[in-house]
Amino acid sequence: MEQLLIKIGQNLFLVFGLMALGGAATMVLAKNAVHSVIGFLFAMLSMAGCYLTIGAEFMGVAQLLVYAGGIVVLFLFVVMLVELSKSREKGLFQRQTPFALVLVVAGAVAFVGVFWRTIFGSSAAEALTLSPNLMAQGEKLGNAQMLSRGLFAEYLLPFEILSVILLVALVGAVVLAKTERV
Amino acid sequence: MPTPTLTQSLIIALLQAILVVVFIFVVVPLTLYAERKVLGYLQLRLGATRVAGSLTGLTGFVNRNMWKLGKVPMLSYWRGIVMLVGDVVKMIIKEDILPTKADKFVFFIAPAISFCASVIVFAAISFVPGTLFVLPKFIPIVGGLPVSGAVGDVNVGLLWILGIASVGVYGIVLAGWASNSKYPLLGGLRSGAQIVSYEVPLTLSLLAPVVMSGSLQFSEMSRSMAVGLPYWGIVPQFLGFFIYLTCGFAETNRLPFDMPEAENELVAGFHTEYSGMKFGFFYLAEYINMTVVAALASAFFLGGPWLMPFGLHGVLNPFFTAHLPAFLVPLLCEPHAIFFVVKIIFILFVYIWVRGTIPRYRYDQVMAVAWKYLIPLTLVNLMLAAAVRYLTV
Amino acid sequence: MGVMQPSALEQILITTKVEKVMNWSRATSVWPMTFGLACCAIEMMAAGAARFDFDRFGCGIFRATPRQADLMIVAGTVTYKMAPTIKLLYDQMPEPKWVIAMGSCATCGGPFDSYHTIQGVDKIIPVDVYIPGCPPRPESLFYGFMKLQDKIMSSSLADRYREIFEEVG
Amino acid sequence: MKKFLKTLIPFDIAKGLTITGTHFAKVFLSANRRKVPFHVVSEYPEVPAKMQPRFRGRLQMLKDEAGEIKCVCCLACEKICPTQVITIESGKKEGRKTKLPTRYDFEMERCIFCEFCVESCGFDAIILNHQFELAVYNREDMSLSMEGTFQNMFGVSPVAKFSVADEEK
Repeated sequence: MEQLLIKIGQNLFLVFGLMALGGAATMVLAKNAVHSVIGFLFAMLSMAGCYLTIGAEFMGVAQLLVYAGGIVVLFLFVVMLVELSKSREKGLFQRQTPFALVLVVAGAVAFVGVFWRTIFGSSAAEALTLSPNLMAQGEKLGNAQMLSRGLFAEYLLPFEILSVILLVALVGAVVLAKTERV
Repeated sequence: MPTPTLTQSLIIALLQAILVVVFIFVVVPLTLYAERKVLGYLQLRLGATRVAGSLTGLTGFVNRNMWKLGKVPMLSYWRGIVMLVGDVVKMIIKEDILPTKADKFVFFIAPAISFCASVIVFAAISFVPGTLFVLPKFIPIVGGLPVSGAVGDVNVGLLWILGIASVGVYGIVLAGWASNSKYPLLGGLRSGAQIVSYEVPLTLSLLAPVVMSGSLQFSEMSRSMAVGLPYWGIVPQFLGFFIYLTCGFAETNRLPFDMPEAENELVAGFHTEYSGMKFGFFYLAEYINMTVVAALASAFFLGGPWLMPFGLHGVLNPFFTAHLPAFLVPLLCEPHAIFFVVKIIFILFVYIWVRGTIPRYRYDQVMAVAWKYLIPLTLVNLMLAAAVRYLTV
Repeated sequence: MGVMQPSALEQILITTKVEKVMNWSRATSVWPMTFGLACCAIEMMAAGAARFDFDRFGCGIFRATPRQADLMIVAGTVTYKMAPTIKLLYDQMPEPKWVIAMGSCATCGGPFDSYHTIQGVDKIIPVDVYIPGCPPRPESLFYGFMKLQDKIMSSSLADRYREIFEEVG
Repeated sequence: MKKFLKTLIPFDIAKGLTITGTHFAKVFLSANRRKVPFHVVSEYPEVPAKMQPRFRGRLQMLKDEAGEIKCVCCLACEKICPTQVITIESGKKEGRKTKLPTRYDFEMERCIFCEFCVESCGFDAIILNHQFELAVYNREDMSLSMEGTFQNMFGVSPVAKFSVADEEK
């Protein structure tokens, strides 16, 4: 009993990861759009659990707050008001299927290749360790502080570029919506 | 003190969870009863005073004879307290209707999400710092181990609470959608928009005391409140406290911001199609959320959970420990859960008070209050708090 | 008198029967539906307001939706146009449910003995308590409500099911 | 700017809260001590309800000192009744000059308590008494006549155990 519990406790990350996978599978496979949003939510919650098990409490809670609390709600909002039972939209999605399949296969091959090389390849040791600079700071600093150090000192440029890309996407969405209405 | 093994700590965690649930099931019906009574008193009414068949049986016999003698029976105006038992039992044995065209899975899961989210929030609220009580030795596995005052006093307690509370909105939105009916859908949409937009000023207003005390942890917060801030967080954070309360009303869907269940426009909002105990779970969740908001307010603004008001603990504690009889010392001296509970009760009273006083807002007004007034104000407030922190520390 | 007086023993002892507890809890928290048709509804609102205070009986929580209500107070004239709606609302209420016909119009059509009014709401839904009056005072409503509570307290599950299944046949 | 400041400093909300808060404190302190209750509730089932002198309750036939029915069957009440709830059959009795009702039926369920019958009566033979506790379980109980033990035209009908009014007698 004790041993089993300890084993589960050690592999909680795996448990949560499997739950996240299950949620993601539900999201893809569910016929009803709202059910797939619920699957997505479940996946997001399990990811937060993953973060919590590896000691990144701040990340986990931020995941909960931003993704589970904010973004999926907006998804749900849109999905609730969209009715996918109309034949026109269904046809649209079905026509896309072959192209999408090709893209998915290509993406999967690339992903598996990268994954294989990172974990089992020669440079695995380097890829799987954090920068020693950050590690040393993490010893004495708190979780949130370490994260902010990483974001705003170590990787400032990628972070800013990412936010600019998000901004561009936002502006683009606004432009698209605007032109349609006029 | 021995380090508990994993099994033991799991059992203790289970015990704590049961304690939390018991606390909820004591506090929530009492709040319900208080709502009836206080709302009545605010409107010069009496609220619940009679239970069914109160003129028969022993109490009825006593009461009737007292009335005949021209006297008011002792329990006359408080008899309604039995009514909450009646409410709960009735709701459990009521028929549970599942609409034919409802989405059965989502319809079933929505109240569960709502209820579970509000209960899980309680995990991070600690009633007493450190040990609540030590289990007696004769209990087989977990004898002699301490039970701490919170299920988990995580170092990101505030964020944890906010995160889980924001998951609670799914209960409402999904309930609205799953009923497959117009009014619930509208109620769900409204509540989604309202809660998402009020979460911003709520979080920002809570950040100001966090900036001033420098920690997200509950116990740390109250410790700094005892030393650093001038006694109560409400004194430097006057504006923040009121913004927080307003957002708390909106987050828990209470009047004057009861947009999701607007009885005047949308039959009963998101739970129109729910009956029996499923509706009861929404009801419970609303009151638990109220309690959580009250607990947060007492932790962040009303001088930390376990301290006496106005910094009196520094003056009175030595006096108490020296002069009071021994059994009263743990009750009145620091740390005491009593003041925490008293503060929670006060905030709950304020909830009902405001409900009995202020009329409802229109929906666009609700949104305008959030985006045009509260968010700029909280930003200013946060800047001020940061400036004070920068200058003093 | 039609009502049995409880004996002294019954007044003192708390009889522990599950059915009694269930009946008591049902009678204690009867939540009526916000539902008014005509002038009687005004008296019903007055009964809910501060002077008369329906909340004292534990039924101050007027639920707007039939799914959460136990009691339907048919307060006012039931026209033929309104009748299907009333029937629908009654069917939407979950068991156990009760109906009070308040006022002459709901009881028997009242002064409107004509082509547009149903002569008594008991033609479409079963009624438990009739309150005459045009409109009845709030006190009359309270008296009728207490009679209903009495009925709930003395009702039994077996009778209820017999009623339902005999209807179905 | 002025509007913004007005929204920012909610004096009106504070005023409202003060008023209701005072009410709460006053009722809270005075509710259980009967001296001067601050609340406005007339606690009907516990405290007997006071009816105004012109309150129109149930129709009642009067008898004179000798125990004779005052009614002389002039049918004025039957004719003037807007809802036609009074039915009178006249008869003769030995030793009485005027006619005597052998049947006086009153369908209370349809009565709208307008008091036209009492106003039209030239012999003061009927009144509307002050009884308001009229709720019944069956519609048949509301058709009153000169016979009948539970309810008849001659007296205030006995009410069930909830009424304090009947305990005072």
